[in-house]
Amino acid sequence: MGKFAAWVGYLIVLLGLPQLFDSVLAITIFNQMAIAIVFALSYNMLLGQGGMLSFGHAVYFGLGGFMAVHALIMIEFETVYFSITLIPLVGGLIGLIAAVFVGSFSTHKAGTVFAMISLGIGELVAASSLIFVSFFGGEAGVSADRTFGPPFFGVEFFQDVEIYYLSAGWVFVSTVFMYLFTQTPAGRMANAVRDNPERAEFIGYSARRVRFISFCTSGFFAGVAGGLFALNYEFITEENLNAVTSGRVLLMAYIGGLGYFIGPIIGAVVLTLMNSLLSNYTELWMLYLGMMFVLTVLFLPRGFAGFIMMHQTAWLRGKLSSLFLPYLITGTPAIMFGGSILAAIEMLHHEGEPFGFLFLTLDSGNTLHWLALAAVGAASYFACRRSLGQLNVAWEEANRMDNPTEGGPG
Amino acid sequence: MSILSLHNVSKSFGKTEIIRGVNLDIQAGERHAIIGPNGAGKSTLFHLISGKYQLSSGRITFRDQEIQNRPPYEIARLGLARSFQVTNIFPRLSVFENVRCGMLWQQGLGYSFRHLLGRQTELNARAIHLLEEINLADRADFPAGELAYAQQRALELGVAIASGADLIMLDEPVAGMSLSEAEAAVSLIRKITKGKTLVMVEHDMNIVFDIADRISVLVYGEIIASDSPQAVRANPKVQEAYLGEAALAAAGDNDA
Amino acid sequence: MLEVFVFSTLNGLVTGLLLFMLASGLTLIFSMMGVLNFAHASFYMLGAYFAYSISLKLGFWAGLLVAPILVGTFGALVERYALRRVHAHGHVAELVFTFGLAFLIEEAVQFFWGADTKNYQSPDLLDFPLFTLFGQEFSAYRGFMITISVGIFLALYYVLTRSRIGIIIQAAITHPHTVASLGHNVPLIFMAVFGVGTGLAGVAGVIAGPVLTTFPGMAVVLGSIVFVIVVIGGLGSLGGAFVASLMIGLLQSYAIASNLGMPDLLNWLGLEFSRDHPLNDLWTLTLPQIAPVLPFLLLVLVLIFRPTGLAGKREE
Amino acid sequence: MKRLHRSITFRITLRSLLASLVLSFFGSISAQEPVRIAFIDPLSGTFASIGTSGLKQLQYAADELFNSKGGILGGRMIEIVPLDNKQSPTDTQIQFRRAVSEGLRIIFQGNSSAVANTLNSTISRHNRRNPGQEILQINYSAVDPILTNEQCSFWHFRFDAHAVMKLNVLTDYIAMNPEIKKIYIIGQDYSFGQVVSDTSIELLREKRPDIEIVGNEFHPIGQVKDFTPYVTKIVSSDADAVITGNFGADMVSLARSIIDSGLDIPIYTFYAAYDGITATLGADGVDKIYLVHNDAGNPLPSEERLAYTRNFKRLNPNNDMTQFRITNALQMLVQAMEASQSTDPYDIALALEDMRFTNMSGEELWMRGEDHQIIQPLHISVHTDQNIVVDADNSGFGLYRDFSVPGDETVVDHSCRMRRPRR
Repeated sequence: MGKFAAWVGYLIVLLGLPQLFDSVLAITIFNQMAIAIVFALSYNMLLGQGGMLSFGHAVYFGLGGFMAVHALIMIEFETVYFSITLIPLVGGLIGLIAAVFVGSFSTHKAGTVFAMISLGIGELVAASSLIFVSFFGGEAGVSADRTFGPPFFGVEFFQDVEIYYLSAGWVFVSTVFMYLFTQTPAGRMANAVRDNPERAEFIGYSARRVRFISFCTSGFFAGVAGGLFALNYEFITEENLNAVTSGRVLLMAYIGGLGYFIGPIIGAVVLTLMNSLLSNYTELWMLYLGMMFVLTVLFLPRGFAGFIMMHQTAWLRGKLSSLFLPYLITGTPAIMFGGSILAAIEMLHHEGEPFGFLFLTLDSGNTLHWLALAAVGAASYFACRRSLGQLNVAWEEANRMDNPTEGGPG
Repeated sequence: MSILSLHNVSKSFGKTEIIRGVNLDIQAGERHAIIGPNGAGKSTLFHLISGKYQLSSGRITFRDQEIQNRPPYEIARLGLARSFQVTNIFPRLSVFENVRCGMLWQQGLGYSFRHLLGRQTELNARAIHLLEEINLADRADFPAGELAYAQQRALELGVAIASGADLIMLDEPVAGMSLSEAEAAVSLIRKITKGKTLVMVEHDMNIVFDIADRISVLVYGEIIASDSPQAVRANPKVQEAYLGEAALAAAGDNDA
Repeated sequence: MLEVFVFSTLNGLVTGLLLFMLASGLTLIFSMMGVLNFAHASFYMLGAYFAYSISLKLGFWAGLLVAPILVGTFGALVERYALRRVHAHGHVAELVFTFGLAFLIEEAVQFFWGADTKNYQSPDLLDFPLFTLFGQEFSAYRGFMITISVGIFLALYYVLTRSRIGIIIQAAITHPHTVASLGHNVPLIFMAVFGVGTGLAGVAGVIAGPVLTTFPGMAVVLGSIVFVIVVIGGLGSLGGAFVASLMIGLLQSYAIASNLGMPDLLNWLGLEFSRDHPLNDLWTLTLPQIAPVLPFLLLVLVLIFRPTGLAGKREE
Repeated sequence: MKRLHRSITFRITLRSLLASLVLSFFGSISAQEPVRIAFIDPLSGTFASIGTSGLKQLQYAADELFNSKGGILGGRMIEIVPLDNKQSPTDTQIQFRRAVSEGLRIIFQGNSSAVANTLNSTISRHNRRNPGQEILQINYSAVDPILTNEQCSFWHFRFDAHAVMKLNVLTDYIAMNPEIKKIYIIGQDYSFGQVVSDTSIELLREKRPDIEIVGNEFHPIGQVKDFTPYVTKIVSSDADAVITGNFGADMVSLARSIIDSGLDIPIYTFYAAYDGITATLGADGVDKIYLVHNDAGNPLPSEERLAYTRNFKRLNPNNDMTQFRITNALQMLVQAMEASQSTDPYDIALALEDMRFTNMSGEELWMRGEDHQIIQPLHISVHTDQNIVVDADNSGFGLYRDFSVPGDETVVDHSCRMRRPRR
């Protein structure tokens, strides 16, 4: 019943968001999130569930998106006649077809071989997209108009918010299906093959076939995400199938947390926000993104979702509240330390000109500012170091086994 | 009636011939042990039968079907299950998922993505039942990688027999266990292989002579004897090649 | 035609040897640690930028000497304090980490040096044509590049096959556990190899920077090609990497030099398509047009048909 | 779904009604609210330096010419709102919608034709769907001819000459040099590179049928490590000159390789100055790089212009005034606002059409009404360190004007069939 409630909650959040924030910008960001969620979830099917590290997942997203835009054009010129609400399905089918073709030879092995093939395919498709101008439209891409299709119950999709509700529907359905996939024999065997392909073969499953199925399903949903992209932006360009997009989805899934179903959703939301909001406050947001990614890989190998799930034991024991104060004690100086590092970076960047940082105005020409910054940084660093002990103690206390033989999920 | 037959099976790695023309017949329902000194090729033989390695020459039939050089999963689907000398489970899946995965194919679920595992009440009940049999029911929801060694070995067995295969091949099932753990394992093996054919590689002679109906002795890639335990024990060739030192080896060192 | 051939060969050699300098380090690292270092070309870029900054103050030669050491040290630190930590989470985590590192280094380079191209010049000492053939100059600096690359190859070969440390490294590649049990400090060897490997990439950056322009995208341009070489050459095989480097260098050079393309093929086949044909882009494709992506085509083909690469023994 | 939709529409209508009420109320009492202009260009990432430089020039023009002199339209300041698009069409969309949601109605954008094209079609769609809330696109740099031809739009104005116009001048210049008999064309394999190739072949055939095109090469954009193999082909083709539309690192690498190989032939191009390129080419590139552009370059044509540029340099020591057309565009935009006494894009657009304007350099500019393409004098300059008053990249090297064509001679036909909105 808890699961059902979670799904209903998910649906309510999806549909409720535009009620809370309804500026054009907010809707734009929600639309981006919707696309990113489906895309990142599909990526997680490969890497998180199936153990296949891909550097070219944007290929299926992009091809799906391109075909979706072409489908919109066909609707506009009345070559075909169907509701644009089905466009994501067009993208999905193209993603699926592309994945069936590539998967037929790339899923033979996981690991490095798979990763390298995905890289090679990604580069080849990205290069082709600039060469085959008649389909891909060169660097300007192809664009279409979504409003020429037959109205969907009176909605003609003039406004982004209408597209958002459509996307939200697709996101919900896609999420449900991707979740259900993990509960099927094919989905579960994907986990098994990820863990131990050899053993999977000895219980009757071809590791290659299992990977192939995951790969194709993942390609399908990546294509659906591409279709959503086409609907939302009404154009698509080669950047949507090149290495940058492939890298971004890897970042999303990894930062969110690979091993958990909700991980990529978290990652998609966080990265979308960073991409669209942080970039307005600092030109260095890509640097921060890189730092965040590397730090996540180093210190939170299971991503944000893993960090949240770490507290499951304490939560189940009802001791989560006992962690609040220790977190506050260590967290405050930690945040201050991070903040002073960021301030230092920004000061280096804004050489010779004052700039606003949070509620302060900093000037790199002012030695006093540097000294103050160094003092805050050093003080918070030591405060953070010193308080780590009490956090550890509290953590141990909250997670201590009542029964020593009983291990908890780590 | 023989369920598994090897005809002139050979295997070379480069220039080294590891298995040299092995002939072997396993009768349906028997408990057959393969013994031999270190490096005799026992594990290699297992790998050849189960499809992990390709044969250099020869023929293997299982229930009158040729299975040599077919991929492991096809062989497994025919009803030939095996365990591994080094624990070989799905470490991040739960214990329950491990055995349930072992059951999926024979359940006819295949690569389906239309069935929800949660709805397979009968399958899940059987998985729980199997966990009870191997005494892991209380660990059902733990990641398999976090189990204690003996428990992992038990799970290894559980995954092997989960499919309900008729022929079960166990590669040193009690290697590395303490005496009491080994005893428990042996009785477990007895219990879960009831009514099935068992082929096992084992170093511990007490266990071998305890369990096996028939014993084959593999020395330098050749079967030098295949007979009842008493006859093998009495065989001078075997004594010369193997049993003399077996007393030393019996403490349970590992096959290379 | 001959002149094009001769110069294409020379160009291919220069590129190929440069690629090998990167690929050799990457191969060494891969053989030892089993991880493909995605950020390898980023160390190459760091080499160029460090050398650029040093050359402003102390001249090119100081840069050539100091920059690789700096890069190598940085590489060793990355291994010691980051990669070793990630190692516990498996190869995928390592690959992802180096991927993130490559991303971070590119951003950091833009932060410290800016996004525009840097005026990193070759030394005046080598600013003369080595020889002129068919009216085209072959600059002394390119000769210098070849010399350095070949020198490094020979030195590497000597160290790996003749010296004690080389023998330990070779053994550690194939039997890491045995080497550890023999009492060698394998983590230290790892760190050293990572440092040397990245240092080699640094050397490549120092000498390539002036010719191939020093800009923040230089790692991306080369990065995946080096990957391709290591994979095609056979993961972990130094000889394979050498052959593959030259092969890729020459392949690209010849592909650019040739004027062949689909039109010729169609001509030969006696086919003709109008310009309005939907596949017109395909029918007008020429080899020089796709030369830079040929390695990726080769990569995919090799991986499909011979996943161990040209000279590789083991998979994964 | 249907009900949901209706409720949304209702809410939107109500909201916009309220908003317009509020706006008109405050609008009447606060006539001094600033005129806000969005600047959408790369401010982070690989192309950040070019975008940032453009932003500084626009900001400078606004401050120097208007804000410091009491503002426009009777005292309103110009506020530039920078929006970072990372030179990505997708991010441009996001920033476009941010601009819309913040009520910005005028967008400056210049870098990358791909971005300009997608922005153009986005704005057309937006304006069609949201009458009364139209957005105006001030394109100060993207040169894809399509923008003022097949895809021309009432809401788009271009303040730079497009590629064909520039090539027209460039080929005129080449045609004047009788020593050039063989030309090699090389470019990035994308639309601009293709336009450069096709157009120069066509124009040269017209102007100098005796010139032989000995090479017509495309290479993938941003993928080439080493241009030497291409240069080998250029050498063996015996070319007397090279035409290329390359930009960024591809331009620098190509020029460096040509120079390094000892090939002493001129390179005719578009984007081979500033942003580190001039410094990198340095002494090696002297008298070899010729580029066509709309700025007069050295010597600066007027005292006013010189003072304006020097002052910019004083305020931004690490930047150059690379795109004087930004100033032209802002001045003309303001003139249109003043003429129509409005900041509404429709009124501005009408006032801009066929506007004639004399810029700070004393040049005559004409915004052709039929296709919204600026007509202005074009110049060919050479990379040198002789007679450089205002250098580039603080390197002592810069561009020296060698050849100029008055605006009316740069005119080329257009195929624009503009759809004008009715009001």
